[in-house]
Amino acid sequence: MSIVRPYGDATGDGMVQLSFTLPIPHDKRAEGAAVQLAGKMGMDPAMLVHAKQMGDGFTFFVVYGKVNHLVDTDKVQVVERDFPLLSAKEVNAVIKRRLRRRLNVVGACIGTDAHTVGIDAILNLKGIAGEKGLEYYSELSVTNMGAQVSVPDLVETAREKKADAVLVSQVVTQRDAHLLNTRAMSAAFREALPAGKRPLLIVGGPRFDELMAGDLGVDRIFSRGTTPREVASYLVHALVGSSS
Amino acid sequence: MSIVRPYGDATGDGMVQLSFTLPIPHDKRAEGAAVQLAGKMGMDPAMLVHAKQMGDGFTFFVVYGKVNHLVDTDKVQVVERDFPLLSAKEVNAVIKRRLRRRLNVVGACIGTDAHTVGIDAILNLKGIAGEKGLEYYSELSVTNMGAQVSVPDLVETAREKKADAVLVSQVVTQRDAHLLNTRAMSAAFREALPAGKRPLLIVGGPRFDELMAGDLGVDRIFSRGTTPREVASYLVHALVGSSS
Amino acid sequence: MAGKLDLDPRVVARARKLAARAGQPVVDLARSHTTVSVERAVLRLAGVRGADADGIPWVNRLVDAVREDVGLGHGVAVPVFHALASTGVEDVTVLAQKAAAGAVRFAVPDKKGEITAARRAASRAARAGLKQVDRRRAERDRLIKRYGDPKQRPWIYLIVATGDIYEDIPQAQAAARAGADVIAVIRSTGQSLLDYVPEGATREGFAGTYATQENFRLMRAALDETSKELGRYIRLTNYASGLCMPEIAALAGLERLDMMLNDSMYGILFRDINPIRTFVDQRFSRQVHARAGIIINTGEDNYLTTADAVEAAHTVTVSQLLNEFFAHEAGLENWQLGLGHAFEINPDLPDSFRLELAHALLARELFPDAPLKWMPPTKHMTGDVFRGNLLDGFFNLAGALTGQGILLVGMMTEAVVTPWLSDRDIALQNVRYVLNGAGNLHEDFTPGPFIRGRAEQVLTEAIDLLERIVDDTLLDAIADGTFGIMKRPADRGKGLDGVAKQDEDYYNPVTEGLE
Amino acid sequence: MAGKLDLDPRVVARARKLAARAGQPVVDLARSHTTVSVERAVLRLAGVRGADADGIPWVNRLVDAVREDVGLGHGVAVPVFHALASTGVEDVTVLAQKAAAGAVRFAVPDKKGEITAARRAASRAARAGLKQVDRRRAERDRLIKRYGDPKQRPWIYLIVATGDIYEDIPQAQAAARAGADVIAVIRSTGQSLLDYVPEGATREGFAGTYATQENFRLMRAALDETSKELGRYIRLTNYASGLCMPEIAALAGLERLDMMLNDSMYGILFRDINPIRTFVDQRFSRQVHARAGIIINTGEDNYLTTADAVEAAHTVTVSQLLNEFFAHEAGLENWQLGLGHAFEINPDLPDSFRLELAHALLARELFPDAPLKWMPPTKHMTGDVFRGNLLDGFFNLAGALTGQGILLVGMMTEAVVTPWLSDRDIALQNVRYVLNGAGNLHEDFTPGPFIRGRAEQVLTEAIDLLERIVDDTLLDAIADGTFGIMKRPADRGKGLDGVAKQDEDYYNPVTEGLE
Ligand code: B12
Ligand code: B12
Ligand SMILES: Cc1ncc(COP(=O)(O)O)c(C=O)c1O
Ligand SMILES: Cc1ncc(COP(=O)(O)O)c(C=O)c1O
Repeated sequence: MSIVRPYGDATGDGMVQLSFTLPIPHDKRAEGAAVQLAGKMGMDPAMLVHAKQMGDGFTFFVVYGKVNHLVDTDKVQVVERDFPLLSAKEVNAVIKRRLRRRLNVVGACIGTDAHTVGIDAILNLKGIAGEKGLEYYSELSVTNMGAQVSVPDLVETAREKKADAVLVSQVVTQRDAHLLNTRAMSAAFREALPAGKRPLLIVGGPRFDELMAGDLGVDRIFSRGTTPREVASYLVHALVGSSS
Repeated sequence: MSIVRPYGDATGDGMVQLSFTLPIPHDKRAEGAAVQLAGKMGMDPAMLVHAKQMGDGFTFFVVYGKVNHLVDTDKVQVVERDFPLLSAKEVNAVIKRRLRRRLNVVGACIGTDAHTVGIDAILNLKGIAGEKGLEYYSELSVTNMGAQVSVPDLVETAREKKADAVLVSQVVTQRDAHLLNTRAMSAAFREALPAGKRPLLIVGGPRFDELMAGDLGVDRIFSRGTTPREVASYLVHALVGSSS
Repeated sequence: MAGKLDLDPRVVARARKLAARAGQPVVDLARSHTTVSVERAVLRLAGVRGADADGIPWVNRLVDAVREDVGLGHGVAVPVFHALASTGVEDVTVLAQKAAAGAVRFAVPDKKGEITAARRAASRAARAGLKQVDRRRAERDRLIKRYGDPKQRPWIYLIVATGDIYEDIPQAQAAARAGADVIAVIRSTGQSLLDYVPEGATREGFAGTYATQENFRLMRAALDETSKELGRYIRLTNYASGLCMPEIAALAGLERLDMMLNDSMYGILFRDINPIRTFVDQRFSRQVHARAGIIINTGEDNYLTTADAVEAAHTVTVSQLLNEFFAHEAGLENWQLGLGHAFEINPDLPDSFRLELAHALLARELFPDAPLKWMPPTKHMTGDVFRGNLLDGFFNLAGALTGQGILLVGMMTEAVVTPWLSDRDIALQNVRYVLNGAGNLHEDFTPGPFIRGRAEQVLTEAIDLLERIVDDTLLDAIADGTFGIMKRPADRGKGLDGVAKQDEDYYNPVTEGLE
Repeated sequence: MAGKLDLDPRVVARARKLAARAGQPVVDLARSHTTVSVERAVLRLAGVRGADADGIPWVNRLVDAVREDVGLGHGVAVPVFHALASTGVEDVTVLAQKAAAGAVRFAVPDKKGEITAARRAASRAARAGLKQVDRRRAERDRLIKRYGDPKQRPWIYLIVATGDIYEDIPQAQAAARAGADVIAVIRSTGQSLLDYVPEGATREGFAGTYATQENFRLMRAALDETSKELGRYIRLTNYASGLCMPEIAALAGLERLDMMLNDSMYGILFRDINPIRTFVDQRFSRQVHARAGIIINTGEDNYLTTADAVEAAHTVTVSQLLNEFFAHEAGLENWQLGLGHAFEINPDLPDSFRLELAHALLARELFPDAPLKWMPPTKHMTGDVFRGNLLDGFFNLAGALTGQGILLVGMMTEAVVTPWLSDRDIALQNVRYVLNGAGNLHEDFTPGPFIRGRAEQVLTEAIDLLERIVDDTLLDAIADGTFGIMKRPADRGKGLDGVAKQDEDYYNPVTEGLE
C-alpha cells in the first residue's frame, strides 16, 4: 500500500477535521475567509461546521471536508532504527568485550529548561515503560547534571568526565527554544574540542523532528516515547560497533 | 484588514490544528505519512502530537503546526444579504399594497429526508430564535407538506396551490443526498412548468454552500442559522419588489 | 440501585393503572385489525422467500394477489394454503410466483373441512418458521453461555452507518474489538416508508444500510466470529419500525438479531405513518420479539429532539408507561424492555446535568427491571466537536450514576457527519474513561431535594397527562401533538390503505402460536 | 461543605501538631539567617529603584557592595543608612549608584548612637515602603467593594504566557471578559534562577513573561480597567518563587498583585535551589504577603508531575500541613492559604475519578477555611486534545463536587503548546458548562465507604510520614526524596552562597515592622 488518502468512514473519502482561529470578528465574510483557508489547504468541499467569536476581534472555526492530496507512504522519510535493539545484558557484554572500560555518559537538561522527567526516564535507575534507565547498565557510567544546566558547564563536565556521549534533553519549544539551545550546545562542543575528541552528541525531547540531526549539529535525535534500551543500543552501535 | 493568517497565540504565527485517519497501521512510517499529508496541506513545521492505532489497519493522528497560506478577506466570496430585512408588519404591508393577494408558499422536506425541524422552524407559527415562522404572516399562505415528500408530489402540490415560492429542506448530506435531491427537484420544476410560471425555488439546510444556487438550479440557498424573517424578507424582495 | 428517590409505590401503581386504561382501547383495535405487513410476516414465517426481478419480494406479490381477490379481512393464510392445496403446488414461494403471473385465483373456501385443512396446513408451515425462531433463541442462549455477557453495565451500544454492508462489517467488528457490546446497523433513510423489505446484500444506503434478511445474516455471522475472538457475545440490533415492522421482526427472529428498535408510536410521530397501521403492526411485531427473546428499544428519546426536554419530560414517562403496557400485553418480559430516554436538556440551562439525573433516575426507579436505553445528546450538539466530546462525557456519567442498562455511545461529530471510524474510537475512549474512573460513583450519589423534587414533579405531570389521555383516548392525544409536538390524526398518515378490519373468520396461524 | 468525611478531629489535631513539630526547626533556621534577596527586598521597600545599564538592579549592586565590605550578617540596613548619613547622599538609589562605582565604603558603625540613628533612618524608609503596601491593600479592598467578588466558587483562574507583556495584556483582558476571575501571568523559563529581578516592560520571555515591577504595574492597570468594565474585580497572580522570592513579594505588595505562587519547598525540589536559602526567603516573603493581603498559592500539585498521584497522595497532605504551619507562623491567615493539589491520577486506573474526589475532599476538610487551589491534569494529558477536553471536564466536576476555592483552568493542549487563545475559550466553555450544569451536584454527593476509606488511608499515611519527619528532620526528609521524588540535600543547590547567618546585631527594619 503506497498511495493512501485520509479515511473518514469510507475508503478514499479523504475526510479530515481542521480547526483554527482567524484574527477577525465573526460574520459571513469571516466564514468565507475560513473556507478560503481550508481551500488553500486542499479541502474541497470544505464544510464550515462551527464558528464562534472570541472577544472583539477573533473567531474560532471548525471545518470538516475532503482533501485531495495523496499520501505516498513510499516517499515518507523517517529515521528508522538502523541498529540492533540489544538487551541490557548484551549492551554490557559488548562494551566489556570490545571497549574494556566503562562507557561515560553525561546527561543534562540545558538552557532554562527544567523538565527533567524525560532525561531522568532515560538515565535514572527507575527508567520508563518497564525498562530500567542507563544507570542500571553496569558498563555505563552515568552523570546526570539535572535541569537548567548552562552550555559551558555541560562542556566542562563532559571534558572532566571524559564523556563518550552527551545526552541533552529539551522539552520547552516555545519560540523554538529547543532548537536554539541545541544549536548553541553543538557549536560549543565543536569549538571546545577537536573532531576526534568530541563526544557523541544526542538530544531528545517530545517535539523534536528526528530528521533534523544534521541541521542541529548533533549525531542523533530521539523523540516522543523513547526508551532507555533504544538509547543504550544506539550508544553501543555508534561508539563500540556492531555486537557480533 | 485584508490579509490575515491563522492565530494561535501570537499575531502571524499561522497555527492550526488538524486531525485525520490514515488507513495504515501505526509505526514510524505512518507518522511520517501523517506529517507528509500535513506538509501537503501547507503545514510547516508540522508537529505530530498524537497517533493511535484503531483496529488492525487504521491510525488516527492529531497534528499541530503553522500554515503558510495567507487569507485575503477581500477575495472572500459570500452571499451577502442583498435585500432589506423587514419586520413581519412590513412584509405584510408590502404584499398587501403591491400584490393585492396573499403570497402562496409550499414547503417540504423531500427525498427520504425526514428532518422537519429546520423547515418547521421557518414555516410553523412557533418559529425559531424568538422569531415567529411564516404561518404567522397574515399575507402568506403556507402549506407545509412535511417530511419525505416525493418530487412529483411536491410539483403537483405547488401547481395545485399556485405556489409563488417552493421551500425545500435537506438535512441529510451523506453521499451528497442533499445535492442530488435538490437537482432532481429543480429539474422537475423546469420540466413541469414554463419559465414564467415556475415558482421561486428556495432550498435550505445546515450543510449547503450558499454559493451553489446557480449550480443546483434554484433561486436561493439558506444555510445554518437562518431565521424566518430573513426568508420572508427575501420572498418579498424576489417576488414583490423593493419595499419602498 | 433502586430506592434513591423514595417514590410512593401507590403513586407508581396508579400511573401503571392509568397507562393500562389508556392503552387498552388501542390493544382492542390492534386485536381486531390486520395489515399487509402482518400478513406478509405470516407468509415469511410460513416459508415464502425471495423477490422478483424488480426486487419486490414474493410475499408482497402474494399478499397483493390475495387481497385483490378476497381482501385481507380473513387473513391470507387460509386463502393461500387453500390455493396451495387446490393447485397442487408444493412450495409457497412457487405459489407466490404463479400468483404474481396471474395464474392463481384466491378464495376463502366455503366448506368447513377445506377451511380446517387450510388452517392446519398454514399452522404447520408457520410453526416451522416459529421453530426456526426458537432454535435461534436457543442458539443465542448457548452462545451467551459460551462467550459471556459484557462485564459491565451499561452495555456499550455503537452504531455503524456506512450504507454498505461490506463496509459496515469490518467497522462493526472493529467497534466490537474496541469495546462495543452491541452493534446497531442504522437503516438507510427512507426504508421506513418502503412497504416492502428489500432483498439481498446491499451497498447503496443513504446514511444507513438497508435492513434485509441477507444483511442481517451477514452481519450476525461476522459478529459471531468476533464474539468468539473476543470471548464476549456481541449483540446485533436493527429496526423493527416503519411500514414493515412485523416482517422485519420476523426476519430478526429468523436471523438471531438480539435487539430491535421497536416503538409503539415512533412511526406515527416521526414517519407520519397511520396510527392504526402502526398499533396493529406493533402488537404483532412485539409478539414475535417476545418469542424470539429479542430486547426491544423504544423511541422516547426522539420526542426530545423536537420537543423541549424539560417541558416534555413527563411525555417521555407517559410514553414509557404505555410502551411497557403494550409490551407486557404482547408477551414481552421486563428484561426485554429497553425503554428509551435521552440526555437532551439544553446544556446552557442552570442545573441541566442534575435535571438529567432526575429524569434518568425516575425512569430507572419506575422500571427497575428493564434494561433502559440511554441516548446521548444530539439536539444541542454543534459543530464544536471539542464541546461535543465533553457533553458526551457527562452523558456517560449520568448513565453510570443512574444505572442505565444500554448506553448508546454519543459521537462528538453528531451535528456534522454520520460517525467516522475515529469518532467511534474517541467516543469509546470517552465511555471507557467515565465507566472505569467514575462508574461506581453511584455509591456516592444520594439525590438531594432538588433532584428528588424534580423527579416527583415529572411523575405528577405524567399522571395528570395520563388522566387526560384516559378521558380523551390515546388516538386523540396523538392527534393533538402530545408527543414530540407532532400532530398525527388517526385517519391520516402513510400506510392506512394497508390496514383491514378482521372478519369473523380471520385466521392467523402465527398469532395463534404466539398469543 | 465540611463534614462529609467525618474525619476524627483528634487525628486531625495530631497531624497539625506533628507538622508544627516538623516545621519548627526550619522556622528557627529561617529566623537566624538572612539572604541577599531578603536584604534586597528590604532595600526595595526602603526606596531603591531602577537598574544599571546592563539591567542589573541597583539593589543588587548595593547589596553586593555592602556584602563585600562587611558581609551580610548584620543586615544591609545599618551599613547602608549609616553610609547615607555619613556620605550625605539623600537618596538610597543614588547611594547604590555611587557604591557600584566604588565610591562608597560600608561599615557597621561602632558607636551605639550611630547605630541607633542608622536603624531609625532605615526603619523610617522601610515604613514608607510598607505604608505603600498598606495603601495598595486598602485600595484592593475598596475596588472589591466597588466591583464585587466573583459570583461563584470556585474562582476561575486562567494563565497567559505569551512571553510579551504587550501580547499578554489583551489576552488577559479577553480571558477576563470570557469569564476568568483570576489572571496569572506565567514567568519566562529561567527567571527563577536569576538572582536579580529584571527591570521594565519586557517582550522576550520563553513560555512566559518576566516578572518585573513594570510588568506588574502594566497588567494590574489593564485589569483594573477590565474590572471596571465587567463590574467584577479581576485578580492578578504572579510567582514569588525562585531566587528572588522576597523581592518579588515586595514588588507584588507595591503593585497590588492579589495572589502569588509561593511554596515552602517548590524552589528546593523543582529548581534545585538550596533548602536553607529557600526557607529563609520563604518566611520573609510570606510576612510580606501577610501584610499585603495577598493570597498565596502553594505548589503541592507539582509533586504529582514527578511522583505518582496515588502513591504520593499523602506527601501532598504533609506538604499542605507544613505550608499551613509556615504560613501561620509568618502571619498569614486561613483565607490567604491557596493550598495546592491536583487532578493527576492516571486516568486509566480503576476508580481514578473517585480517588481524585477522596483526595480533594480530604484537603477540603482538613483546611475548611482555606481557598484551596485545584490544579488540572497535566501529566497524563496527551496530544489527543479531544480526550484532553474530557479530562478537564471531569477535573472541573471534581472541583465543584469538593468545594475547591480556586480552579486553575485546564487546557486541552496541555501536552502540546502553551495555551492558544482558542484553547482558553474552549477551556472556559468547559468550566461554564460544568459549573452551571453540575455545580450544585455536591448536594447529591455523599461519599460512600470507598471514598471515605481512601481519605482516611491518605491521612493515616500522612501522619506516619510526619512522624518520621519529626524524627529525622525536615531537611533530611527533603534530602531523601520524600517530596516529588526529588532528592535535595541541605548543603547543595543553587543560591547557597547568598545565605548568611545573622550576627547578634542583625537588623532588618522590614521584619521589625512585620513580625
Ligand atoms: C511535568 C511537567 C512540568 C514539571 C517538571 C518537573 C520536572 N522535574 O521535570 C513542572 C511542574 C516543574 C513544570 C514546569 C513548567 N512547565 Co511543564 N510540563 C510538564 C508536563 C505536564 C509533562 C512533561 C513530562 O514530564 N513528560 C513525561 C516525559 C517522560 O516525557 P518527555 O519529556 O517527552 O520525555 C520522553 C521523550 O521525549 C524522550 N526524551 C526526552 N528528553 C530526552 C533526552 C534524551 C537524551 C533522549 C535520548 C530522550 C529524551 O524520552 C523520554 C521518555 O520517553 C508537560 C505537559 C505534558 N503533558 O507533556 C508540561 C510542559 C512541558 N511544560 C510547559 C511549560 C511551559 C512549563 C513552564 C515553563 C510553565 C511556567 N512558565 O511556569 C514551567 C517551568 C519549567 C521550565 N523552566 O522549564 C509546556 C511547554 C510548552 C512548549 N511546548 O514550549 C508544557 C508542554 C505544558 C504546556 N502546554 O504549557 N512542568
Ligand atoms: C433532530 C434530529 C433527528 C430527528 C428528526 C425529527 C424531525 N422531525 O425532524 C430524528 C430523531 C427523527 C432523526 C432521525 C434520523 N437522523 Co437525524 N438528526 C437530528 C439532529 C439531532 C438535529 C437536527 C435539527 O433538528 N436541527 C435543528 C434545526 C432547527 O436546524 P436545521 O435543520 O439546520 O435548520 C436550520 C437551517 O439549516 C435552515 N433550514 C433548514 N431547512 C431549511 C429550509 C429552508 C427552505 C430554509 C429557508 C431554511 C432551512 O433554517 C433552520 C433554522 O435555522 C441532527 C444532529 C444535529 N445536532 O444537527 C441529526 C442528523 C441531522 N440526523 C442524521 C441522521 C443520519 C438521521 C437518520 C438517518 C439516522 C438513522 N439512519 O436512523 C435518522 C432518519 C432520518 C431521515 N430519514 O431523514 C445525521 C445526518 C448526517 C448527514 N450529514 O448526512 C445527523 C447530522 C446526525 C448524525 N451526525 O448522524 N434525526
Ligand atoms: C423506534 C425507532 N425506529 C426507527 C428509528 C430510525 O428511523 P427509520 O425508521 O427511518 O430507520 C428510530 C430512530 O432512532 C427509532 O427510535
Ligand atoms: C510555587 C511555584 N513556583 C513557581 C512555579 C513556576 O516555575 P518558575 O519558578 O520557574 O517560574 C510553580 C509552577 O507551577 C510553582 O508551583
